[in-house]
Amino acid sequence: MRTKLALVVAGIGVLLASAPVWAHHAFAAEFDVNKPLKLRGTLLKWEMVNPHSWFHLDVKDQDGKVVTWLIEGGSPNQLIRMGVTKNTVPIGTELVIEGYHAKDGTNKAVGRNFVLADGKRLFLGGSAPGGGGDKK
Amino acid sequence: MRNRLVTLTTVTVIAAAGVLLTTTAGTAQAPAYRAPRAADGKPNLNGIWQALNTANWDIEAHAAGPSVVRELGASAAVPAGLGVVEGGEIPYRPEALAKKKENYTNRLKLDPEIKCYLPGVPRSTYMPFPFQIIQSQQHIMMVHEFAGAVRTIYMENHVEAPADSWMGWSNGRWEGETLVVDTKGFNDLSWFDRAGNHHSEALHVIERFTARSPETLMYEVTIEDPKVFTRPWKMSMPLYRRVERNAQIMEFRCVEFVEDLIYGHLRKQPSK
Amino acid sequence: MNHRFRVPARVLATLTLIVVLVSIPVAGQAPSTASRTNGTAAKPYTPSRTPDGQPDLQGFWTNSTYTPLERPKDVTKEYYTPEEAAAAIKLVAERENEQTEPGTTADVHYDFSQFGLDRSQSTFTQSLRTSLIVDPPEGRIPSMTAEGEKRVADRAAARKALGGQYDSVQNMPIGSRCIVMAGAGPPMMNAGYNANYQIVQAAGYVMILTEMIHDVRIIPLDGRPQPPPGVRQWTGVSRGRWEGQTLVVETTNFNGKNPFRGASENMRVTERFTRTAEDTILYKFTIDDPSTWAKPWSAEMPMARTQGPIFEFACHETNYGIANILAGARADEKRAAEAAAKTGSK
Amino acid sequence: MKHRCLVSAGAAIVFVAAWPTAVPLAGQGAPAAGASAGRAYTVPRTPDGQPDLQGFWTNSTYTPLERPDKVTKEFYTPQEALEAEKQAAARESEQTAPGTVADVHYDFSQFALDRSQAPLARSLRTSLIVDPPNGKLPALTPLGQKRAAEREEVSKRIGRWDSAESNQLDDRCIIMRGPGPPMMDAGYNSNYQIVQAPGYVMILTEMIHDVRIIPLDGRPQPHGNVRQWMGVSRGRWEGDTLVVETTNFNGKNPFVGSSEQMRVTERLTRVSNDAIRYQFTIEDPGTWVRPWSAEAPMMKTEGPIFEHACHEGNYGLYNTLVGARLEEKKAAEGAAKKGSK
Repeated sequence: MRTKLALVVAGIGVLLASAPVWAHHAFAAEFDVNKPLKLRGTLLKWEMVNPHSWFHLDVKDQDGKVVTWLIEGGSPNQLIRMGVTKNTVPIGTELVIEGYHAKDGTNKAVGRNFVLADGKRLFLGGSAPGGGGDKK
Repeated sequence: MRNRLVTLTTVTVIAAAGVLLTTTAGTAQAPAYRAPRAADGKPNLNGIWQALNTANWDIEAHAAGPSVVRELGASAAVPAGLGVVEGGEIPYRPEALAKKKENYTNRLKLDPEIKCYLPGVPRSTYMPFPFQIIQSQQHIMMVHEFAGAVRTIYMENHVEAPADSWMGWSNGRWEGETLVVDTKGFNDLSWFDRAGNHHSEALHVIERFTARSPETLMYEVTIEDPKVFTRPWKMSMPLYRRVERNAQIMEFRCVEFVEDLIYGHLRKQPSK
Repeated sequence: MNHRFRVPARVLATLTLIVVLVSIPVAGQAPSTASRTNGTAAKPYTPSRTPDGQPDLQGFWTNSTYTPLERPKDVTKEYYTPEEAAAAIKLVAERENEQTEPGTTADVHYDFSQFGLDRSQSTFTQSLRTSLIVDPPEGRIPSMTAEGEKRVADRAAARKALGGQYDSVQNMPIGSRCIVMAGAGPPMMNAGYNANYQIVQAAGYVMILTEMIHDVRIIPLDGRPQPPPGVRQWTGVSRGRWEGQTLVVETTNFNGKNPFRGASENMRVTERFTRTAEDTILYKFTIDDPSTWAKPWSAEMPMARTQGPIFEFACHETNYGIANILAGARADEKRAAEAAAKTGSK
Repeated sequence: MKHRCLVSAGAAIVFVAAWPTAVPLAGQGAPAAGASAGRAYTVPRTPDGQPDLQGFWTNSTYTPLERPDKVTKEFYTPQEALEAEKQAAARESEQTAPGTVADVHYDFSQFALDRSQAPLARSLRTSLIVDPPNGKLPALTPLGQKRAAEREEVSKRIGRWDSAESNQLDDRCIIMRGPGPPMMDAGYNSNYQIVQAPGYVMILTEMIHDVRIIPLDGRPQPHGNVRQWMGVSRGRWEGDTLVVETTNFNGKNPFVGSSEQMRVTERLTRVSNDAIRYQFTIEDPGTWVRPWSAEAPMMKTEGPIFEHACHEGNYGLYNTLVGARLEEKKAAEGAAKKGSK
């Protein structure tokens, strides 16, 4: 999904979000911006851990050999509040990952985008299978 | 000291000759202690508690032994302990016992406590650190000093663990004077002690906290993990209230203390 | 987790919907009382009591907000009108949801919204204020004393002397190292996501659990003194007391290794928690640090009721990112060295 | 600790004078040599009603564990006992010839460390062992022999000064003969302090401040994993006799060749104001073909028991190892010079 950069509305003034102190590290130091990749595979396990969750994905490489990749995602905590559990995404689910390869050359990547076989984006906020917006 | 001979005045003894005053084996069953009530009428377990045994070294009976770090000498040597496992031994499956022995051999590398990882349950209760019980009707918090580990005991609307975690997912209820805590949803990464006793993610822990006197709780734990043990087994120990004035849980944020241990080898080497 | 992430238009639409319809539930805009904002002078809210008689603050709360700590340069007034506030939130939410360009470093990140981590997808507090800071009136952190400036400079120099950010874990931000994050404070600042708290009260104590990183503040109410200065902690040492319906918490004994906006280890933070509505706690804090700021300064932000659970945020245990980054950096250096050796081969 | 010592003539006189007054211990069936056949002794009681064993005691004795080959009877006559004691004391105080290894030691007697200068727990017995009747250790089982051979082989292979660990336990200040159990004469400082409290008997052994806290509440022995240098003791009173069972030894301090399975049963009975009859039985089927027993008197002595912080001041061990390394270096250099290509 690509959309243009949002127009900055002058006048009301740019309400700079109180740059919430992001506890993060520059992912670009961990993953290589010059090595984008696209992986299709089946989910071996979703490690619902912090600070970032990790998807273990079995991917067939060119000559058909299955390699396990580790794909970094976000903290699962808010999803849990939205009803996601460890059973929400069944083992063996077909996933397509767009992301960037790890700098240290191992089978690791950051998952820019997680897409299910039917093209639906995984978890997307309210659309999390079993999830539902801000569960009241 | 000069050698004044002390004349032994014979003590006229009233007790009939030959009466032995050995105390009866084991303490007679003291009448069950009834703790003061919390505001909501339940037993009040609020307070700062700590175990005073060697369970964190080895929950089974063990002899004293040398430290794994030579330079620490006696300061980190292992004290002996009579063990807290009821019946003496943990009923491991054969392959699980083999893994335990391997854990023990490599304990300096493998024990999660060394890396300041969350201790898991029930180890968090008998670490050599205090923990505080903050008891309200809906939630009972167990706040541990080691690594800031914390447990929320949900006393109402119990649900299954949404995901695996180090400290597990605890649902609690009252059985008379006893707080019963049922915990599942563990990952398989914590240990029960420094001796390599381990479990799988199928671990199911049932803890019982019962006040036995104003300053002590009785803590009994049943461990179930069919993947690792042939049958459920129990451990039990008293917990002692920290009564010094202004006692409080201090900060032991140990991540900072182990970073060099874990990441030091990845430090940029000064260019020669 | 950097700031850029991608959200499809659909969520954006729902967001604007919420903002317009729902009247801003909370705003302390009337300088005096913290009454509700929808104009009608509602009966002042009196919180229920815990079994041991304390005003009841228990439950799950969030301080997630779009309101910045300091008033933006081009904004002069203290309060937006509701419309302005809504527009401002929409603007920031849009910027937060802005599409990142593939091939740009901003794109090298998972998409927050897929994990419900952008603020719009969870409860966030709304206020008409144009900054969290209420005093000084300009809504900005006051200028520093000379000593404060010097300390900031010294710290920067010390930081620089350590070398590059990825030379060693100790050079990386304290949050990435999973030592402590903004949420714990004190003062308790919004952490961007997972900005949630659980408050439990027992006789003589108020406990506040901060989700990131399972930091627990156990605040005794028995009037005990602060510990001696030798005791230094990342989150200081807190002492609490009730003043009517307001919980007042004094915190000192900071270790100075996580300075709040340049503060010294002698900073004293005074926080005030007042339950102003069934689903709102008004949180105020005052920073007292004469060696850094000539005058104390204060800020205020609502905390909105949200729903649990607070799931375990075991950060350090699986902080694979640190090792990956450091390994990556070493790999880069090795490649660079090899390349240099090849070109500069004698 | 060197046993040879130099004794000046003066000390000998004191020795004779002390003999007649001491109340030699009356063995249970033995002729009560010199003991006045007075009224039977009734043991005083501690405030909580236990027979009172409290006070300072010594088991210092010239009586050997095993009966000397040339002696056949179980008891000396008083004169024979006196003669045997004089000979033992004379041997103990034999002049060491200058220039001999034996002479390289301080003179025990100048530090009153020879037995004759401290109260002696005298007995007419010709050996501490009472059963087997021949006063000798019973035969070893095949397993016992195998273990003895293994220990012998190890001690041959490893030089005493190769490392601290290859040294004797007493030179390493880990443990000496005093505490046992069974509690044996330590050569010098063979002193004990007994203190009793409700449900407990405590025995402090001077060398090396080893304390045995013996619970009397009938609790069981701990799990077999619990192994201790002094084992784990459990006590009970049988009439006026304290019976102490000890198991859970760690096997690293074998008693005349015992294994870690050894069970020691000690019996302490106060037989007079200044004497305790101390008997012990050793059961170790993995070592000896049958249990065996011994009896060693304990005589009242004076305190205090001063701190014996052995390890803390063990400069000797350190110096010895330094010396050994130096000698090896010199020897190696010597050989290198000689064998230089």
